[in-house]
Amino acid sequence: MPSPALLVSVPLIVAALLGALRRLIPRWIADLLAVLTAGGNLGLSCWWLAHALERTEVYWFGGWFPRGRMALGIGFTMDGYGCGLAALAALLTTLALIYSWKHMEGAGGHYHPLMLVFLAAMSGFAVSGDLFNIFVFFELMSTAAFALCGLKTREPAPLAGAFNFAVTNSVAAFLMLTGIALLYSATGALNLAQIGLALAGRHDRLVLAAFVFLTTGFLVKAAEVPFHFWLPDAHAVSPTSVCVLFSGIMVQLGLFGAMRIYATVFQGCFAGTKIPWLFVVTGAVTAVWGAMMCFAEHHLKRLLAFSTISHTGLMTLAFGLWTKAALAGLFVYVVAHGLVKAGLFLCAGILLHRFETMSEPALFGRGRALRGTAPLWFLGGLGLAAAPGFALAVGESHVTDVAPWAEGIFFIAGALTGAAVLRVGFRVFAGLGDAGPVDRAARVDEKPETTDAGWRVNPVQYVPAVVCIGGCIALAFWKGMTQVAGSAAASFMNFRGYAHMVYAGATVIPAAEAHGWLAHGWLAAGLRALAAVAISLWAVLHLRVPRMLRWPSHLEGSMKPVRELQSGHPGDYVAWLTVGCAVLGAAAFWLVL
Amino acid sequence: MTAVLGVGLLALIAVSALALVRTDDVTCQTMALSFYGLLLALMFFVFRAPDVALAQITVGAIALPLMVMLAITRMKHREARRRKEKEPS
Amino acid sequence: MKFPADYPYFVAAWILLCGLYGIVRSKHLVHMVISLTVVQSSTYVLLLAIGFRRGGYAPVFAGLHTGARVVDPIVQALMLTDVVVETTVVALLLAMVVKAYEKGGTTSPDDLRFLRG
Amino acid sequence: MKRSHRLWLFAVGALGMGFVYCAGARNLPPWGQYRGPYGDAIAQLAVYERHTTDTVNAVTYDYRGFDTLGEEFILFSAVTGVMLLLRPEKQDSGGKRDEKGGNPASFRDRAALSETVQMFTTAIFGFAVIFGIYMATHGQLTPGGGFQGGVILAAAPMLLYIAENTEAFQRIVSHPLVEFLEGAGAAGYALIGMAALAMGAAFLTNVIPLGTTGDVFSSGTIAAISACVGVEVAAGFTLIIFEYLREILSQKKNEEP
Repeated sequence: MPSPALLVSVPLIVAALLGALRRLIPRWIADLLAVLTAGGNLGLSCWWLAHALERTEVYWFGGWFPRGRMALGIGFTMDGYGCGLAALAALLTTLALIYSWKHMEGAGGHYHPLMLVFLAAMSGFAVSGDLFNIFVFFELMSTAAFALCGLKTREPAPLAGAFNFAVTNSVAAFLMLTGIALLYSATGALNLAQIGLALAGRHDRLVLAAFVFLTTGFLVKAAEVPFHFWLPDAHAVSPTSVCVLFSGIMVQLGLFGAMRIYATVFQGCFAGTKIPWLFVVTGAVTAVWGAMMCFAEHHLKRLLAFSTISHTGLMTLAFGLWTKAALAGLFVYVVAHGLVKAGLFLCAGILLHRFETMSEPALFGRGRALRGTAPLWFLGGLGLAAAPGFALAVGESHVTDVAPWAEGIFFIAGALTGAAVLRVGFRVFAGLGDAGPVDRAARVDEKPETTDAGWRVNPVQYVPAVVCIGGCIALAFWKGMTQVAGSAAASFMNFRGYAHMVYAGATVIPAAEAHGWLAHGWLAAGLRALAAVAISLWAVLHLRVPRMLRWPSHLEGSMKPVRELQSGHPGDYVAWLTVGCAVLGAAAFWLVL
Repeated sequence: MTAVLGVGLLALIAVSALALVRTDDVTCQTMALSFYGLLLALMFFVFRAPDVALAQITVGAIALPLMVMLAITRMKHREARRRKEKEPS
Repeated sequence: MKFPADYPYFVAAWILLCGLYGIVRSKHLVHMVISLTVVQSSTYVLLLAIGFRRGGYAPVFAGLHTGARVVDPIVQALMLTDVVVETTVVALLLAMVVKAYEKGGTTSPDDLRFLRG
Repeated sequence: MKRSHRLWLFAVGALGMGFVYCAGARNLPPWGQYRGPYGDAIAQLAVYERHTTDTVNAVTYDYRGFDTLGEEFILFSAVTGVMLLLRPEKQDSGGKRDEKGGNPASFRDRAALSETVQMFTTAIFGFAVIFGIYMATHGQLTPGGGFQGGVILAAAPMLLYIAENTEAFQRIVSHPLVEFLEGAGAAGYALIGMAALAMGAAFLTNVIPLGTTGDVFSSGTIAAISACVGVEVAAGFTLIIFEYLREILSQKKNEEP
């Protein structure tokens, strides 16, 4: 049995050695080593995922097994959900590293160590079973992410974006630590299972305050309204390969942190209360808000960033439903969304590489030459709309099976984000209609990541995008996916099983059924895809329809007062963060006390 | 004894935290930060945390203000150079 | 003198709000970074307060018999990590500030708003 | 958003947040009445099982050593980030060019300090080095440890800078070895953990025989890990200081005739 410690230690060791010897190691060896390490992580986490379908195990670092009911050391809990997300993180890192083969020549050999540290942090975060250890990996993830975000130091915009990102996320981390301290004082434990057992049934003000601070911390990472302001700033300026990881997995891991804490620590406290509805409402608001902002954007990376906010909102909604089917659907949705979003960012990266701009009006009609990228981009747009044939639709159908009313939110978010991407596709790759409005955000300048940009696209750069989009389609037709998701969700929700695993070393997982496609999903998915195509064409060809019917282009151009909130000032973001935390606290107190 | 010292120190820390964020001049603030770091270290000693106190003295009272000073120096230095380049000589 | 029951927790809350207030009112990026360290220091006060035991010794058994009442060593280990996190975040943020000044020519968060809308 | 609007918005949020915080804290055990079992158990076990007298270090480097591994890499990635952000501009175009901070050419400041101060500071340099090493290796016995010792070691070259022995300062801090040590220290920690794996035990299990409690070599891997951390922290902070000073140093050198 391979040791789970390798998931974290191998990337860290390779990162440290690459950093120590960066002057001596030629670039291609660094590339190769990094890709191999990330690939190794992928293999290892897939092995553990397969294992977790039958048995979930716990791994104690330093051999410090619990004495009686007390955990002495730190444990990794290798359950399906965590291993699945670790596998997704490793897959996306591998693809991002392949995409950036020979890129970032100016980074002086610091790029690979940071990427590998980032990977190790994400893997550890996904499977850790210790509250403070989760905080450590949260910080490790953040530190590597801050540095990677400010990689392009030649313009001031990336530095401003990285600064906003760092300030808001650091505040979030300190709020989390406050919550951890409160829980430690209440229970005298840091192990999740032990805290959960000690708190069971208790829902006083102390537990509520800890819940509010911890959840705020994680929701900042998950970019929920009103904690989301940092995300577009950070995405618009990061290198493409880093965007893939930010949007594809890091934000979702933030949500997963909130889920993990809820499933282990707070599930027993809040059973029978309406606390999960906090997540449903937050998620629904975020999904709609993000979708509207996404459609109003004309900077490609910012547009994709807002679609990430919208889709993470949908995921939060699914989490708040808190049933096995919804969590299984969520699992499929996270994986599928990660792949599609990564594919779209990689296509945007190819556009950036070729034309050295990310502005939709500036790119108008210029994409005709890129025959390979266009179909990928359009498929990605349909994928975001969760069209039939994409795994997102499978996940969505499992969620709406539980809550049919959520179909409306999924429809708005999917149709608008898909339409925004398709609109860009029609304008850039087909040169349809006019160039679209020029707004301030679209004028943010961006330099490509390589020195030979502008004239040549390395064929290797297409491979990851093809794998991503193709993978998302293939997943939709693989019935085993829903089985994996079902089993992962069942064991994730089962706190008793989790605690048994922690104290007894392992738990046997009952096999889940494979559901595959749910029939009603086809209809909704088809309607959504049609709506996305219709809205995008409507927006692109708005001059040819009567003035009365031009509402998609109004949505595209007239969000001014709302967009002003996205002010680029870290002080504003922290003020919103405080307000969000207060609202969350007020709602939690009101629901429980 | 510990209680008196602790209550007093905490009050002092609470006051200086506010003073620290109300100081607008950055150079003054660096000095205040150093003082604030020392206060925290003192509190760690009083509350029986010598390990953390040592770390806090080395980091909070020395390394952090040093880094801030270095950053400010570097910015001033860059400004001086920029001004010199602008001057027609 | 008795130990007032909730006093250090309220001080920690106060320091947290002070730090956030500093970030929100900041007109200088370095000022903002220092305010962030104030936010961080609130977690020190909280952790230290919850691990403290009346009449307890420091958890160092160099000159102590092994059965002695000591304060909690766990929170102190957590605080050590916290100290390191603080330094590293500050180092990274200051590097961003310096570079942003060199590229954008400003240290005011009001003028460093290249990303809007 | 206008500044006044922002402050009002914050005031509303802070009121709510402070209320949640204080309401929660009211339910905490009263100050000074620690009751958690975790810390007490560790305080008892560490002396017997790990032969350490400073239990905080036993927690930091053994019971919760995996946290500290993460923490060391937080430092590692922050140092890498600082080097990345503050790297000299020329390097942006051609990555393969060597970016060393220049040879430590001989130069001296004209307005020198008094010789007494210089002598004194140089003497403290020696003490700082010795004290740093002592602290990094005796963490398991007395307060201190790799991290604290490392910071003191990193402060030693700064003393040279203050003593205006800029040449020696630059020779130390711009040496490629510093960068190597920083990575090697971080990797060393993880490799000590891997050694246990190779022997069939769990990651970061102690594999070095324990000595007599109270002795420097009493506690197995704790001392080794502490030393690795010390090396990494010292090198890391030195690198950060050098990156901030690089520009000023190179300019000083150019101004010298």
